[in-house]
Amino acid sequence: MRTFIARRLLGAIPLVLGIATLIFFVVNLAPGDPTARFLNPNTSPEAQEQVRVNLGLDQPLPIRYVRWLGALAKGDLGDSFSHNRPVVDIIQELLPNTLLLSFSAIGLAFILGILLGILQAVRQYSLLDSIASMVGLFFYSMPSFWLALMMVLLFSYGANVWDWPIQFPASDVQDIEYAFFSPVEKVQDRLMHLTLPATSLALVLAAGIARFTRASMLDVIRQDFIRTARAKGLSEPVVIFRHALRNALIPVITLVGLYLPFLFSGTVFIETVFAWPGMGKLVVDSILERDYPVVMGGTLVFAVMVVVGNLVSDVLYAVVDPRIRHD
Amino acid sequence: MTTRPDLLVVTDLRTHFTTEVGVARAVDGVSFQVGMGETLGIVGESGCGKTVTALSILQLIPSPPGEILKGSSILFDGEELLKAAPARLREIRGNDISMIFQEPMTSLNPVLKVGHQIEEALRLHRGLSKSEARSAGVALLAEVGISDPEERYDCYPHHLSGGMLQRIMIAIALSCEPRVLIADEPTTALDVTVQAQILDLLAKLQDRHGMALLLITHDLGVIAEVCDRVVVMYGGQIVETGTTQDILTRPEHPYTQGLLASLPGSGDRDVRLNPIPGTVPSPVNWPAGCRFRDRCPVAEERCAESVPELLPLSEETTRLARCWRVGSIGGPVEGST
Amino acid sequence: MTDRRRVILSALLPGFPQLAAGRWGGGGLSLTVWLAFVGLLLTRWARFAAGWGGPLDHKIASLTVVAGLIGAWGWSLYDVSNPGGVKQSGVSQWSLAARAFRKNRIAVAGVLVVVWVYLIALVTPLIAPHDPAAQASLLTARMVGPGGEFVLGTDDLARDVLSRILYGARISLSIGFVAVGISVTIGTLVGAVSGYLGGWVDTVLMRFVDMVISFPRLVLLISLSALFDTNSILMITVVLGFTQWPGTARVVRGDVLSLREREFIEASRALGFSRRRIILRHVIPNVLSSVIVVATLAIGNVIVLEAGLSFLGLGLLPPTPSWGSMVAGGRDQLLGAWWMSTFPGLAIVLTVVAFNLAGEGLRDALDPRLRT
Amino acid sequence: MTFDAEVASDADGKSDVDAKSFAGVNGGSGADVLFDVQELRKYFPVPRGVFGRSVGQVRAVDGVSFRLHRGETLGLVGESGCGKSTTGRAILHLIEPTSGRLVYDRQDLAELDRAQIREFRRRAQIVFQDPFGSLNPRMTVGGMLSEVLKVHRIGETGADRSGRVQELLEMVGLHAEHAGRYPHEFSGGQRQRIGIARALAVEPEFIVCDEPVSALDVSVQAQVINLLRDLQKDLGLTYLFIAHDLAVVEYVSDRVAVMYLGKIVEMAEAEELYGNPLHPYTRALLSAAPDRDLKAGPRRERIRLSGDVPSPIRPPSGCPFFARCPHPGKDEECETASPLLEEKGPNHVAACCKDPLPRDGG
Repeated sequence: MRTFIARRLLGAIPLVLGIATLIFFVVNLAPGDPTARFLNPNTSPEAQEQVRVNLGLDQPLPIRYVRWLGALAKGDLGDSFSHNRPVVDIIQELLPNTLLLSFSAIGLAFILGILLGILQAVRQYSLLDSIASMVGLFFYSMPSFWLALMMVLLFSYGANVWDWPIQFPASDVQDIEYAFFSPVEKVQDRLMHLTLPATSLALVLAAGIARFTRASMLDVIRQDFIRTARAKGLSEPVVIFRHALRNALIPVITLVGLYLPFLFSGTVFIETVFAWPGMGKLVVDSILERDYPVVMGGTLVFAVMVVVGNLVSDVLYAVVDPRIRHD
Repeated sequence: MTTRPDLLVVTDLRTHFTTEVGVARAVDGVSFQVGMGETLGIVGESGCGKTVTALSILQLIPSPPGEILKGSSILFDGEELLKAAPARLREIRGNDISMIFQEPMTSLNPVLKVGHQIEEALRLHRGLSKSEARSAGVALLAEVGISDPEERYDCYPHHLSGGMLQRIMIAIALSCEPRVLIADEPTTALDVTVQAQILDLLAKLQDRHGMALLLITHDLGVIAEVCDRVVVMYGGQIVETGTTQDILTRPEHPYTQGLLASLPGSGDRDVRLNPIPGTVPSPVNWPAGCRFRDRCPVAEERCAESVPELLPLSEETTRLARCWRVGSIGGPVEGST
Repeated sequence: MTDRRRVILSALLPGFPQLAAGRWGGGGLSLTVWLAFVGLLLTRWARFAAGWGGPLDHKIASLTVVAGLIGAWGWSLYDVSNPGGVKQSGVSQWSLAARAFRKNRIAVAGVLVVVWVYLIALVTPLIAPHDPAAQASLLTARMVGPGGEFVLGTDDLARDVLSRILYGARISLSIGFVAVGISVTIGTLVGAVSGYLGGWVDTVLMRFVDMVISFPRLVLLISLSALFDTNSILMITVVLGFTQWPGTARVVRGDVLSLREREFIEASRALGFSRRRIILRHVIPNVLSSVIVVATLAIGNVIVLEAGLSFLGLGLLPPTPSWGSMVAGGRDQLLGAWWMSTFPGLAIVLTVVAFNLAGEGLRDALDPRLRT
Repeated sequence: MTFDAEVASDADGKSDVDAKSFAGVNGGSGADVLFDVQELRKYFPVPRGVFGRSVGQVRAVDGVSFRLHRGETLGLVGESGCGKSTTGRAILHLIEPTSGRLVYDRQDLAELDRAQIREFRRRAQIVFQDPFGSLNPRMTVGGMLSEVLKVHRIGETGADRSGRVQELLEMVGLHAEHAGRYPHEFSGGQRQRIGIARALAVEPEFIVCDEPVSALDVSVQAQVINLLRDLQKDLGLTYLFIAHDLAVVEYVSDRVAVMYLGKIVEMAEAEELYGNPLHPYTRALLSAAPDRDLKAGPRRERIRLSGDVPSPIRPPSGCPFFARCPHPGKDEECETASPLLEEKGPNHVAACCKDPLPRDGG
């Protein structure tokens, strides 16, 4: 098992390196001048040049690439053009918010999706199955930003207008008066702020997971060893939960890895809609501001998270499926 | 032939499947009995309904699309299984009647250790504790001829060979000392040398435990090796029954005769094989009358209209064939072998 | 019903005899097309006639109406006069799949919706109640609720939401169609070559695919679309097309790998067929069904992505009536004019659901595992 | 069939040249040798390790030699994984052999250029086991057959070709109107006939039959066997008939070779091999086959093998059969020295260091 993880880790290194290279060249070869926003048309050529030198843009591309990689190896992502702070600091500040959002969303999505998928598979062809399939397909086809807006419309603004007992805040991670809250209130407040963004993000994923789980479960239920289990006289719950479920969930685990890119794409929208100070919003804003170091750093963090997520799902796969283990 | 009390009596079993193109009458009025300690073989080509018959006994037919029709009866030791409550049925499965299947590689759960899969039935039906079940399970592995049973006990199925897995399937099936063992093509997926091992093992275990064995196969050689009596199936129906000796040496039904003539026998290489022409019709539309008519070398006009019930060939009621020629002539059909 | 009456009936109401016979895929389509387009001619004759001399999209719209009418009429008559579709030759995998597909009512409904969305997009100039860019009086017609003169209300610039949604359909659908065309072509070629050749070619290509797939798609898209300064329909289509193919390549490669092991491919090699012939005549036709499924599902995906980019302000910019930017435009008016975001979003959902239904229906119908 | 015994009496049977000499024993030299297979090996890499590099090899075929004579059928039997199918594919160059010399009609296959390989493909064909996987599901039967004709430029016009397609279909017992149908519209036996027609389309002289009947029901199996035998008689075909069913192989073959763990362990004329098996494995194999001939009186004593076939990744260094061998005389020599095929009877070779035991009651 340990060698398996080591092998996968080793394999991930070239992947991350490749991604870093891709990011660097996509960002730096693209047209558009990052210095433009610092200068007005009247700036003298010497001053313009000075800005370029300050930003390190006077060097040829290969040298900048090597420098950037060298700094990267030391954990240095450079300084932001627009914030005048190290990119690492900005990321350190915002990453926890994004992780909180993503982890709650993916957790919620898997719990909801798997439960619904199993229920549908066990009650195949029932009314519940068809309704859940249809509703699931709608959520599955929904742009998450629109779902988020609709959630805000209903559970924040609408709830306010119609005087519903619970009204969720529509923006930010915590209340303005957060600092003055008691610990219990603090937890409550964080949860309230988390609910809408996490649910909007989770529902779209959950719909996909439910569809996949249902298909996988139906596939397993048809297999020979399920017949063997029934022939032994095992009760239906035992057959389903001990014999079918684990086999059905093995392919679902790969979804963790597959869905991460979607999840992080989703956070970009959700963070924008809910003014959630996180990585997604940071990257979008930095692109609009041509803040290359932040764009590169932020994108790299996302990509690394996806790679790590894939790694985790591979390892989980090996843990759950004895056939994969190489010991 | 000794008379043994009938343990399992199947009467007029009909199992149909709803498919897109119509109702497939996979098993269509099958009746037979298995006595204590007896080995009954069911033989036939693919699509003849032999496996569906086996699965119907324990009601392991996926439903929908499968359905056992009203009027069918499966008596186990006098008890009607088709009317048994689901809980009672589960008590019987794996305990009084157990089953082994064709593909040992896919018939065991790939993510559970084989030991666990042996224990399950023991703990469920015998109420053994975990440690009791383990020692019983290890003993079972030893009994079915697995070396290093302690070690194998903690293996996952993918670590073991097909022959080994089939032994484990047999161990699971035997764990609660069933009175009937249904073996559905137990050696088809295995190599000849391993097949011989498994057949020997089944015969030995049957001697030791005195259970009834219902062996389903397409291989007449396997039948010859282990069975006392044989049921030959074609088109969802029984076409002939009798002792193994009778069926293999004096087949009466044209289908059985054709089946035997199709086999490359030992020796004579210069004699052309005499295969049955054509192919098995679809279970969705069996021909009217005798279902073998289209392929039968001796079919007559009346065969297109109707087909007899199983007719006795002599006073012995165990020797039956579903063919007009048997009834009218009152003796064996002229052999085509 | 006698044959003669059926012919007459199908001349008057194309598709009705087929619909009555339970074939509501083809029947329903031609009947609805016939009724709708006849109705359109009756109510919008002036616009239709003017279309021939108008701008290109207007010409196309008028042409679509004529073609739709002739198509529905001709198909129905042809179908009625050739009952049963007597065929001597065998039943191909495609016709088997078509047969299976027709039985899947929900999927057929999905295809009907897809076709209708395309038709609507084509005839939009004839049916849109207002000019999508025209502003009504900002004093009286700004953010008017649904109902009344403006069926789905107006936005903060007093433009008709319905008309903008109709025009937006053309943009979303063409972007979806062309981008998927690009990505499926690249993906199929890369996948087939990678899978069939194997070796280092395969390793290199698949490493690259891994890399692209590990990228959060949207982050890549935003980098590309923002950095390339592309707010044009062409550029966004190209960017979407060129970032979508790795998924297709993976699917195709997987199919090719399993095909390569099939004995009929081995038989082709044993018969001395050239590699080119094997790939073109034996491998590609057998991966085509998965490609079709992937493509259908990908169109929905691309439509959502395009809407997302426009929502973030990185795709098509406001004057262009794109569904995504319409949702974005309504975001700040959520409290005062909920319809501004809601209806364009619903349009996206409806279209994507239809594509997904059609795609999943195709997958079920084309799945060879379900047949022998 | 004539055998010449040029090296048969060579006392020094275990030298390097032994492989060649045994081939001399089994295949007469001269004009009637169609295919000469010498020391064929096919190792498959086992990919593992960090960068997928190979950490071992599966020795699927490990030094197989035989000669095929024009018009004969050589049966190749063995249990699953013994390398018989790999042998069949490797001699046709469908998979590249690791080593070995393949001489077809006095032409070394390794020296052929592309055009000559094409010519070879016209002369040597294969029929596969799986009637479901061996036909392209998206082509009609007629399309499949005429494609072959077109590629090999058989027939001038389209009409020529469709006439030839009809001929082929009728030759394998199908009808001309079947040409327009797709594979899924046929039963397993009919599909196997189509596979045979496709192989025959190029008018080959040699066909590898790779388990052609094992997926079929008994009655259909007999139809296909009859067809193969008739075709052989009418067209003068040479077969390499690969199967695991001993009775089928005995019925169709003139000579039979038994394979175990990538090697041929015994080879002789069919009657001789079945009547007087010399290798302990052959004996065990034959006695394991269920005997349906109840008329033949009491069953003979069976030899039951214990255990499973060893892994071909790490084959035993000595006799591959050592671990399971029931021969009472087996000793250290068997464990360490790999036995070579040597002549043990008239035109009868076996790879066993020990003298065969007398057969009891056989």
